[in-house]
Formats: sequence, structure tokens, C-alpha cells
Amino acid sequence: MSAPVSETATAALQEPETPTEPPRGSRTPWWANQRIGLLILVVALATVFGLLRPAFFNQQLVIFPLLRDIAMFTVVGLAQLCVLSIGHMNLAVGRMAAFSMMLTGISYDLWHFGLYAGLLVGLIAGTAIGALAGWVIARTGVNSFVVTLALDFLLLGLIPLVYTALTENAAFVTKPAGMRELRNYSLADVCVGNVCGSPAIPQLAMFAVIAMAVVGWIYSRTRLGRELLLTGTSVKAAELSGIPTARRVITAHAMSGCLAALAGFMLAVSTGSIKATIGEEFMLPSFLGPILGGTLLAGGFISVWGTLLGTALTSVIRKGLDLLGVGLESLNIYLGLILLLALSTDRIRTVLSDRRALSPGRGGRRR
Amino acid sequence: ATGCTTKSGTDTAGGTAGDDASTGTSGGPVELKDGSGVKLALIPGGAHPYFQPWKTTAEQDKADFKLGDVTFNETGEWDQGKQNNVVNSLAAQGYNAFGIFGVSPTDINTTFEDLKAKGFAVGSLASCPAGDTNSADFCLSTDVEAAAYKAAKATIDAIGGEGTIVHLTGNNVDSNTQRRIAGVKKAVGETNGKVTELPVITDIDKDLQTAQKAVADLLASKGQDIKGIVTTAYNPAVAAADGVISSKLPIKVVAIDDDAKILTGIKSGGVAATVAQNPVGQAYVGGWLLALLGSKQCTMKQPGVIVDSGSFVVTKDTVDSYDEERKAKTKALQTEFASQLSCQ
Amino acid sequence: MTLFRADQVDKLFPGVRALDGVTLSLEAGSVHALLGENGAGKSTLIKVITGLYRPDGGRLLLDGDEVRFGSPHESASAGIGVVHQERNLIPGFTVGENILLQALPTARGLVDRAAIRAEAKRWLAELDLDLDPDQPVTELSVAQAQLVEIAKALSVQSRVLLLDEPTASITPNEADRLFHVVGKLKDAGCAVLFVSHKLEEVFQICDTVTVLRDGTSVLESGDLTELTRDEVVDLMVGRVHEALTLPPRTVDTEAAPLLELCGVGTATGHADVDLQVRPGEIVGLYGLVGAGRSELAKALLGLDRITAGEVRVRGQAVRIRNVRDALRNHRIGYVTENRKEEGVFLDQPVSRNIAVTVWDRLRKALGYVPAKAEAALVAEYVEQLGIRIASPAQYAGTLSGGNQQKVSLAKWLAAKTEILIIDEPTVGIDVRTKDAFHTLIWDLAAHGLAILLITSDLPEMITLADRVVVMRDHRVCGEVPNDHDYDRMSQQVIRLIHAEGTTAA
Amino acid sequence: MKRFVKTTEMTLLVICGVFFVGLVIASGGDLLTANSLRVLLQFLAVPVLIGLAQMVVLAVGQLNLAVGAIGGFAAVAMGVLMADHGVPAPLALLSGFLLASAAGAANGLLVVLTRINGFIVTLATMTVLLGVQYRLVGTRTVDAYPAALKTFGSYALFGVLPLIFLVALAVAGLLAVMLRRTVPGRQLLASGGNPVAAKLSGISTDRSVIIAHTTSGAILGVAAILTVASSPGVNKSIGGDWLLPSFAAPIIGGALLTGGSAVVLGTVLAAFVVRFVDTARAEFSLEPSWVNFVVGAVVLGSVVLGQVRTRRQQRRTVVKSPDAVVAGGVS
Ligand SMILES: Nc1ncnc2c1ncn2[C@@H]1O[C@H](COP(=O)(O)OP(=O)(O)OP(=O)(O)O)[C@@H](O)[C@H]1O
Ligand SMILES: Nc1ncnc2c1ncn2[C@@H]1O[C@H](COP(=O)(O)OP(=O)(O)OP(=O)(O)O)[C@@H](O)[C@H]1O
Ligand SMILES: [Mg+2]
Ligand SMILES: [Mg+2]
Repeated sequence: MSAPVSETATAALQEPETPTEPPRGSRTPWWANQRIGLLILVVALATVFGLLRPAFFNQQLVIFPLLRDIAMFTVVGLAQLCVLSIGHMNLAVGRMAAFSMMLTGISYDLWHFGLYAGLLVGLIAGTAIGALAGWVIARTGVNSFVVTLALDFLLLGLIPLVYTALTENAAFVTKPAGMRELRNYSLADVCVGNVCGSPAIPQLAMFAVIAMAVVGWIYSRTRLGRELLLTGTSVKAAELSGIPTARRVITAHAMSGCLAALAGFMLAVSTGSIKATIGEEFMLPSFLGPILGGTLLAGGFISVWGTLLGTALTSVIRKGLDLLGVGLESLNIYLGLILLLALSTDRIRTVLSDRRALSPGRGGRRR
Repeated sequence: ATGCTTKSGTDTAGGTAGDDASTGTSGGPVELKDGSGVKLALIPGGAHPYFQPWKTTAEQDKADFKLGDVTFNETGEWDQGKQNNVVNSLAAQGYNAFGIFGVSPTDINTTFEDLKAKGFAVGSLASCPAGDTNSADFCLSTDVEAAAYKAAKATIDAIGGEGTIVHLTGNNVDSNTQRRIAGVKKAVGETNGKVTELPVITDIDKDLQTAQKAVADLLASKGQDIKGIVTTAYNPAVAAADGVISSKLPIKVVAIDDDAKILTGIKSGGVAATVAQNPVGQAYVGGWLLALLGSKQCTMKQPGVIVDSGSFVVTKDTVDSYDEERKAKTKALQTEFASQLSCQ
Repeated sequence: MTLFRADQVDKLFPGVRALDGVTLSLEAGSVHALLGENGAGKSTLIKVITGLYRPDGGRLLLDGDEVRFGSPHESASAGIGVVHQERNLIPGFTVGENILLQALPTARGLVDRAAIRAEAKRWLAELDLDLDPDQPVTELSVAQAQLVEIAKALSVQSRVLLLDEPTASITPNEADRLFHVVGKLKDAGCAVLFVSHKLEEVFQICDTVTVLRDGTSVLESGDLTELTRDEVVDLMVGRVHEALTLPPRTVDTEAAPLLELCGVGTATGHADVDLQVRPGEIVGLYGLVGAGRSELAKALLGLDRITAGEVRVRGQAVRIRNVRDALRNHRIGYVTENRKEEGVFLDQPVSRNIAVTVWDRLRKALGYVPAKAEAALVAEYVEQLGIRIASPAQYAGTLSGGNQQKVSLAKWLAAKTEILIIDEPTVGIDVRTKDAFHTLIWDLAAHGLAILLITSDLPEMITLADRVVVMRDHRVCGEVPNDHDYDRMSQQVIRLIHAEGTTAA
Repeated sequence: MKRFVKTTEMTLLVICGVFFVGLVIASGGDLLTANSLRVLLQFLAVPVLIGLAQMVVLAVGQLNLAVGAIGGFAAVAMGVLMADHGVPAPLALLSGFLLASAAGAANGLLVVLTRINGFIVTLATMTVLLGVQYRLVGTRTVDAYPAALKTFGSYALFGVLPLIFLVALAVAGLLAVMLRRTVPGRQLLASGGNPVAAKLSGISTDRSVIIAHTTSGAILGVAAILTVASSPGVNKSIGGDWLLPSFAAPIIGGALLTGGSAVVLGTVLAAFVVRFVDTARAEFSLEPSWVNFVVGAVVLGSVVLGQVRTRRQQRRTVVKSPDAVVAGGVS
């Protein structure tokens, strides 16, 4: 395959004696990489907490639930990441999780579905509600912030109505076979011959691994992912390059809804029942993970690993403070301060690396 | 005494049936032999005035029963996931007896089961799991339906047995709220139509201003028709007491709990009555029980038994004496539980 | 008398030495040209002078005294006015406020609206611009916005005025008004710096010239009367620049048109537009700014509603729904005039910018795009178009304008389109790259592509087009076959435009 | 005037009118009694202020997630100063106000100095302030403050116009004047509308960001004062429910998330709309679920309408909003 450009034109277009600019990316030293910085931070904090409280390394009681939490909030973060990739927000992540789990709950309670059939129902419901949000945004052009906020209110109204109508205790308590196992089993319960996995790693984490793999693959290897990122960089340019931006907006929101449903399922499994308030605490972590990890609020750049690390950072801090016995009167103060400090060091690293490259860098992105 | 209902069906007769030969006197509490191995954790659902007596009572437990250690940890912040984390962290640090107010009544059994599976002593305090099963060793809690029933009764009494009342409460999608709504409905139903109830106002316990606004709107639109307000959540109680006074309407407010703010209201007449619960008793007796179970001195004869910790209608007349009654109830609880135990 | 002098100025960006010991002197009562290819460092120099960038070396002298500007505010107070290359108006503010933004007049602590109106009127009048100072700038056309910016620069009453490509998007008419003002300033003893890629203008109004090449000054304050156009170009390019010669190319006028418009009307106001483009033919679409050419192109691509008439592609009447449809089903491509917003993805790697149209073709099962195939394809176009990049992972936003434009074109070549609509391909692009683009467009037509060329640059039109279709007020008002004779052609075209004596504002 | 007819404000005004008339009819005229009107307005004061506090930060292109935390923290600080430390009311209120402003200024400074995303900065300060708020009051409800303050909080001119509502309106007026008629206000909007252009015009966008956050803090300080004055007491729940309404009001009111828009009137009107929904809830004894449903629908409806209109206008737009940033940016 060759472009219809002749030798003469090509020759005319060449710029012979001008030296090429050195690559920009390779200029940043490894220690200024945000992901590596985060990783170091997480490991360092874990070490400090572990030294102060050896119980931090208790596999069953600390590491296991910690990893289960990180896994769940990573999926929550990925749900937000999908819409962030196109420069949108999903303020209804939590409520989408609640909505899809409501259908999962109905499928268990009323239709007596199996564990995974119910999960499938939930994922479909999540995808559908996400697609609905995306469709409204694409059709009306209204800001995603507003649409998902309004959708959040709508669902906040709808969900309790359904729960109070269908259940006695405002929760679906039927537990299909396998749910308890999924909550408690770790890799220690997976054996090949005599070799078993670590008891510290919950089986539930496999959902996060799958989600990360799929999302990571989509964004780094497929046309869909690239088109989403380009849509996030500039909708106009994307539209004019033949990307069906409206469809991409719907896809991104549908992916977000699907992942929210998965996170809701993980929460339901790890706490025990399917209730109306599932996902209420999802919103802030959903932003925190991706953004700490380097995903841009403005769209166009995402990091799946960063989301995992960002989520891990906040979970580890919280867990460590828990173990240190920091009471509620100080917990949030420390949490906020550590977070600010951690982020400032990130900034300091960037500045340092820029200075090494002999110049001020690009100003911080707005918002 | 107020008519405390005990929900455990098998043991309505009182504290004499089924004594184990090895236990102490059937009428009195069992003596704890050695509590030094017990590290007791009292875990409320989150920060709330209701649980504040737990903090001091925990220390009292430690002193009275010579426990190895006690802690009071409210960092779960009304989130079942976070509460589970707190529980696990404490377990990792060697705590082995847990008195827990489960954030989510429908989920807490799962947490209880996890803890039991690891061999810890677990008590459900101040709230019982939703449904018919309690996976903890016991549940020592206000019977919320009964308490709401009493509160509604008190309201009906206060308005003279006739008129319209309204019920203000918290999170609609919570099984305890549903029980409270049922309790009030029951009391209203018993008046054979003399008292009517407006639709329940739910979800206004999140913060004081939401409650205040809801009360003000209610009074502005329906204030003339309402004779009494029964509240079964904290912020609405504070807001209703204040709102009624400033609107100068002749409405009787029945509140919940005995926070300083509300007791002042009772004394000044702004609040007709309140239904006090028994947090001290829950923490004290709960701690004692957990120590017995945690030190393996005793086991429950009937795991999962549910006991009402009592609820007390406080009016201007009883405001100075109700605490005595409550203390008596606490004593009685120990006796009551003694018969539930089989000890070495 | 030297009013302002930049002495041995250095400026480094990560990985780029944008300025390397550049010296520039501005004399009172003279207009000084600053020339150079794309990326030579002209805008950077201006930003250093105005205090937007801190220089990494060298001195700035105003009236012989060394000055340091920490911010544009300080330079403005020192009497340096500037029109930047980029559009810099605040949306939501009125024309008046935008003009006086640097120093809003106040009365009793509050912004004085009457004063704004009066003062803004004065500067608008200076430019012969009939605009209401209370009009929001969002309602302005590109040209009007550009003129408002010039008014803004004048309003600081500067002794030194820096103009960075002020004429890139205004009509010759408006440019003349600007030159008139520049003349007045010159007579009043101001120093004016003028940056432009339109050498005719430079020779028309400038007295002296500084030429930059790759961040160094290769000619300092040369006298323009002693230089020829070719000499200047040679200096910019750094070698002898040969005049553009295009090989002969014939169009089969009998061939069936690839693209044909019959009486097309659009929701944006076009009516009765007839147009035909044959394979191998370059049809020029000329008109003044705002004549509706770009909008016609966008309507063709389904971005606006077509309300009347018929669009035929390869003889078939079609309804094109969107760009994807145009690309996939009709092989039509559109190189936009708005490079920065619509042409390239500034915050994405060059590779993605080029490959965006071909993922469809490269993708395997599950939408998987093999990185190797993508890289190979990108490398091919990077090489053929001579796009100057350090690596395909470099962000398009860090490229110079000319290279960005090449990227914007590359994706349509990669898509193997057969009908190409090219809108203002060489705005803000230096002479040499411009010639290269002309060769390229010519070459594409020779290979059988049907090309619709929209440009407001008449010499470019006359160099390239086979036929020139002239548009005015959203209607086609005539067609001239091109005989490549500049004088005759330009007369014919201008006459068509002004046939009824109306001029576009 | 012609331009006004087409604005979001106009749409909202119409919606407000329709709602009000509807409610008056539904209540059989009861809504027009002095008491009902007073209650309606009394609970508008704080929502208006928190909406404005968010709006001014949105105007410069930032977000403030700490609205509730700053307000709650300041309110609790005032309450505790008066009740526990016996500080005289005016002094306590002033300190609370200053604390809130300082918290806002801290937000701004952190954003500017660290260049960390404002979203994360305010999230972190929110967490810290929530901690401080709890540390100050614990689980108590503090209400031992002077009666005069409570009188101020509940007093209504002619029995209809609550003082606190008038205070909120006054703040709105001041803010409007600041944004429309003062140089820092204009510079703030310019920084939000097109930061690059603002910079090139010699405006310090950093300063604008700090001013915006500080103003936001100050408005929240006023909101805290009104809360203290009009609540039965202050406890750790104060401010807990402010975040979403703070966004809803300006966004329904027509603010752009990208910055550069000053919609004081729109924000106030949007607060009215939300308040009407509340009133309707009481009037019809609706379940809260239905109210959320209605709010969701109204938000979506009004904004879709507004969007259709602005899109029509934008057809003719040439000067672009800030995404037209120069390649490479300006540091
Ligand atoms: N903010 C920046 N960060 C990094 N590199 C930059 C920045 N601004 C400019 N450059 C680089 O500096 C060099 C000079 O750019 P400049 O914009 O001054 O060129 P110019 O002569 O104005 O070109 P044009 O004619 O296209 O406007 C280019 O290589 C450009 O990529
Ligand atoms: N003064 C103006 N006020 C508002 N809109 C204007 C004005 N001038 C032009 N426009 C808009 O621009 C449209 C024409 O722009 P278009 O880009 O299609 O013209 P063009 O011939 O391609 O010129 P250009 O060289 O600017 O690309 C007009 O129809 C109108 O919508
Ligand atoms: Mg330039
Ligand atoms: Mg055009």
C-alpha cells in the first residue's frame, strides 16, 4: 500500500538539513513517572504501617479484606475512567450500581436465578442504564455532569420505591449458591496438586483483574479505545475524522454502567445482601482512583494501572490509620493531609524532572 | 415497670427455667472468673450521640470485669464496608470479643458469621439483624418496633386520644425504619380511627437542616391539622421540638433518646415526651456477656437469642426518675441472661 | 533611534532550543519585519519580549535601559502592545471590554461602562470598524475578532507594537485599513514589529527586516529596499529556494464528475449551488471570508442539513449522513481550515492523528488493531510528507503549524480518499512548506483524485486550480477557467465578487 | 432586553412562576399566608448562598468539593466558641467567617502552589475539614448561644421576609456587582473564560483562582452564620447535604463547567425551583422518592431546553471557548 504521492512531491516536502528534535517522552526520568511514583508511595506507606503495626501483614484479617476493597474500588474507578476517557463524568456511578443490583436481586429473589446468571442480568441492566445516559447526552448535547446528576436523582427516587414495594426489609436477602464462597475464598482454595495460592488474595479480586485486563486491552489495543480517547481529546476533530462520536459517547457510558454494575455486585457479595443503598459511597472514590493515577478529567488520557495504584493508595492509608487506632476525631484530618502531601510530592517530582530538562514544563491542566 | 417485651419466644417466663447445675445462683448474674484474656471491642455504626455512653461504659466494663483491653471505635462512619474493615483491623490486633451495631441490618449477619467462624465472641448491640435469624451469639437491643409503639402511644396520650399525628423518621430503606413505621401504625390502629396518621415523612435524618426544613414545610402546610408529632430519629426530633416552639402551634412532640438537648426540651415543656433507650445497659451487659463468652467460661444455651434492652417513656414527671428505672432494667438484664447461659 | 532592543536572547523548551542568541532592534518611526519559516521562533521571541516567557539568556533594552518583564502586564505598562498569533478574546465579554481588558477604566472603584464604550469606539474608529462596543465577541466573525484584537493592542497606547501574523485571517480590504493605521503609528514615532508569511505585505509596509532560522537570527535589521523577495526567501530557507515549477497536468474534461452538486441549498443559507469536480481536476472555490465555502463543505459531509437539490457522487444521488459515511461509503475526505480545533488532536501522539481514519481497515477480530501495521503505515506517511517529528509518539500539539497541517492532510491520504476537499491548506504556513503543499496537491490531482480547493489566497488559487468557482453570500456567482495568468485572473475573480458592488464586512 | 428574553434566567423565571402559581392553587391559597411565605423564603437563604459559593469557583473554571465541609466547619466553630468558650456572639461569628474565608483561600493557594487538580485539592481539604468539624463538636448538638442571634435567625420583616433571606439576597447582589463591575471580578471571569487570553492580557490567572476560592469561602462563612442563627443547634451533620445542591443551582442556572460564566440571578432562581419542589413535597405529602424523581426530571428538562437554545445561538459563534488553547500551552 502506498500513498499517491510522487517522488517530486515527497522530495519537495522533505526538510533536509534541519536537525530533528529529540524525543520528548524519553526526557522524563523514570522517577518522575506518576505511576512509578504512586507505586513507591504505596509500598513505602505499607512498609511504614507494617513496621508500626506488624498486624498490618496479617494475611487473613488485614491483607485479604484490604485487597478485596482495592479490587472493588478499582472497578468503581474503572467505571469512572471509561467516561473520563471521553472527557465526561458519571455522577450516577453509585446509583447505576444500585439499579443494576436491584435487578440482580429481583432475579435471585423472584426468578431464582443462579449466582452468575443474576450477575449477567445486573451487567446488562448496568450497560442499559449507562447507554441511556450516554444516549441522552449524545442526543441533547447537554453536559454529562448535568445529565448524570439528574439521572442520579431519578434513580434515587425510583430504587426505594421498588425496594419498598418488593421487599420486607428493603433488601433482597436471597443468597444464591456460591455467594458465600465467593466472598470468603482466597487463592488458598485454588490448588494445583499440592500447590495452593496465597490465602491473602481474595477470589473476588479476579473480577477486578478481568475488568482491568478488558479495559486495558480496549484502550491500548483496539480501535474502540483509540477512538474513545480521540473523542475525549477533541470531539470536533473526532467527528471530522470520521469517528462516530455520538456512538462513542454512548459506548463509553454503557461501559461505565456495566463496570458500575460489576462493582455493585462485588460490594453486594462482600457485604452480604443486595440493598437499595449499594453504591452510595462510590462517587468520590470513583474519581479519586483514576485521577490520582493520572487519568485526565478533561479526557483523552487514561491509565488503568494508575487507577489501581490510586485506589490502593487511599485504601492503604485508611487501613493503616485504622490499625494505628486513629480515632474518628483525627482520622479524616490525617487522611486528607496525607493525600495532599502525597500529591505534592508528585508535583515536586515533576518540577524537579522539568528542571533537569532545563525548562519550565507545561502548566498544570485546568481542573 | 414499663412492659418490656422479650422477643425470645422460649423464655418468656423469666429467669428460672433451664438452669445449669454449674452456674451461679439462678437469680443473679454469673461471676466472671478471668477476663484478662478478653479484649473487648464496642463498635457503633458511626458517630452518633446515642453511642456516646458506650465509650464510658466500655471503660467501666474493663474496670468491673478486669478485661484485658477495651476499645470503642466509631470510624466505620455509617458504611457497612468500612465497618467490616474496622472489625477486621481490630481482630488483627488481637481483639476477640465484639459488640457491634451493624450499619446495615440486612448485611450484618454476614459479618457476624465471618467473626464466629474465626472463633470470636460476637454480640449484636442496639440493633438486631433484619429477618428472623441472628448469627451473633446474642442480640441485646431496643425492640425498635416496641419503642416506636410506645412513642406513638405517648403521643396519642399527649393529644388526648384524638386527632391527627405525623411520624418523622430516617432512612426509608432500612429494616429498622420499617419496623418503627409498623410500630407507630400499630398504635394508631388500636385507637379505632380516633387518631389518624398522615403519610410518614422519611429520609430526613441525614442532617439537621434537612430535618428542620422538612418540619417547617410540614408545619406551614399542615400545621393547623396536626395535633402531635412522633419522631423516631435524632435530627428530626431536635428539629421538630424547635420548629413547634417557634411556630407557636399547640402540637405535642414526642422525641427519641435522651440527649441533653432533648431533656432540656422535656423540662421546658417544648417536648411532651421522649422514648429513652438503654445504651449503657447494652454496653455494660453486652460487655459482660461477651467477656463470659470470650473467655470461654460460658456458652449461649440458645445462640442468637434476642433480648430487649428496654425502652422508657420519659415525660416531665419522670424526667428525674427514669434513669433509676433504666438502671434497674440493666440489673434485670444480667439476671435474665444468666439463665440463657451454660457455664463451666 | 533604537527604541527597543533584544540582545542575544535564548529560550529553551524541553528538548528544543527555540531561541539561540537572537538579536532584534526596533527603531522609532519604522516598521520592522520578522520573518522565518514555521517554528523558526518568531512567536517565541514575541512572547519573551512581552514577559510571557522568561528568557534563559540575553537582555532586553527599552530606551537603552535593561528591562525585565515578569508578566504581560508589566510589558504593557512599559508601552509594549502586542497582537498574538492565537485568537485571544474572552468569550462572554463585550467587544469594548475585550479591547480595554488590559486596563479597564474605573470610576469609584467600579468598572465604568460608559468610559469603556467611549474609548472602545475610539479605537474601533481608528480601524474604520463599525462595531457596537456592547456586542458580545461570540457574535463576531473570524476577521472581526482579529480586528478587535488589533484594536486591543492599539488601546494600550504603545510606543512599541508587536503584530504576530495579524493578517492571517482578514481580507485584503481590512488588511489595508490595518496598514493605514500602522503607517500613522510609524509617523507618530512608534516602532512596529510585523510578522507575516505573506511576503507581498512585508515588502509593502516594512522598512527593515530580521530573519530567523531555527532560532538564530541569520539577518539582523537588513534594509528591505536593498533586498529582493528571493533573497529573503533564501535566507529563511537557508539555501537557494527554487521557484515552484509544476509539471504539466491535463484534465479529461469529458470524464464523468466524481462529485456533483445540483441546485444544492442548505440549512445555513446556501441556495442553488451547482458544482462539478472531475477525477484529476482541482476546482478552486474562492470567495471572501464568510462567503460560506467552509459551510458548504461541511454540509456536504453531513454536518449540516441539505435542504434542497441533489448531491451526486460517481453519478449516484446520495445522502451523506456524517463524515464516517462520507469516508467509508463515498471515499470523500475533508481537510479542515481550523487545524488546531478540528484538524489535529493536539494532545495525542502523531501516530494516532494519522491512523485515525484507517483503524477500520487495519482492525482484526474484536476491534484489535495490530500496533505493527499501524506503525508501518504512520511511518510511511511521515516519510512521504516529510513530517518533522522526533518519534511517532510525539504529541501533535508540540509540532509547528506546517507540520500539524501535514499531519492533518496525512490522515486523509492514508484513508485512500478519491475526493478531497481541502480548506485553506496554507494559512500561516511558510513559503517553502507552502510550495511543497502546492506540489503535493498538484500531484494528488495528477494521480486522479478529484480535489475541491477552498482558499482565500488568490495566488495559491491561481497556481493550483483548473477552474475557479466564485462564491458570494452563500451562492455561486460565477466560474472562471484558469489560465494561470495572475493579473488577468485576479481581475476577473475580483470583478465577479464585487459584481453588484457589495462587499463582505 | 432582547438578549435577556432568550437567557436561561428567563426560562427559570417562567418555571418559577408556573410552579408558584401551581402551588398556590394546590394549597387553596394557603401558600400566600404570611407564615407559609416566610417558611418558603427562610429555607432559601442557605441554598442560595451555597449555590453562589460554587458558582464563583465554577466561574474561574474550578470546582469546590469542600463547600459543605467549609460551611459545616465554620458553623460548628462559631457554635463551639459561643457555647463552650463564652465568646461574645459578634466576635464568634466574625471568627467563623474569617475561618471559612481562610479555608477558601487555602484551597486557592494550594491549587496555585501545587498545581494539583482543584478537584483533588478540595477533596483533600474537605476530608480534613470534616475531621476538624467532628473534632470540634463530636456528636453533640450545640445550641447554647445568645437569644438575640436566634431572634435574628427567625425574625421576618412584616412577618414575611426573613432577615436571613435578605442577607442572602444582599450577598447575591454584592457578588453580582463584584463579578460585573469590579476589576478583580472581571479578571476572574476572564481567567475562567479563556485562561490563555487572560494571561496574554496581563491578568494573573493564579490570582483569580485564589480570589475565587476565597470569595467562595467567604460566602460559605455567611452561609454558616445564617445556619447558626436559624438552626435549633449545630452538630456534625451541618453541611453534610450541601454538595449536590451547590452544583445543581448554578448549573441549572446556566453556569458553564468550563468557566467564564457569572450567573448570579440564574443560581438564585434555580434555588427557588428546588425549594418549590420541597414545598410541593410537604403540600402533597409526597414520598421523598417522588421528590427526587421530580427534581431529576426538572433538572434534565430545563437544561435540555436551555441547551437547545444555546446550541441554536452557537451556530453563529466564532470566538471559541478555552479549548482553543495554544499548542504547547503557556506556562
Ligand atoms: N510552549 C512551548 N513548549 C515547547 N516548545 C515550544 C513551545 N512554544 C514553541 N515551542 C517550539 O519552539 C519553536 C519555535 O516556535 P514558534 O511558535 O516561536 O515558531 P514561529 O516562528 O512563530 O512559527 P509559525 O510561523 O508557525 O508561527 C518550535 O519548534 C515550537 O515547537
Ligand atoms: N459578521 C458575522 N457575524 C456572525 N456570523 C458570521 C459573520 N461572518 C461570518 N459569519 C459566519 O460564518 C459563515 C461563513 O463562514 P465560512 O467559514 O463558511 O466562510 P468561508 O467562505 O469558508 O470563509 P473562511 O475563509 O472564513 O473560511 C457565515 O455564514 C456565518 O454563519
Ligand atoms: Mg508563530
Ligand atoms: Mg472557510
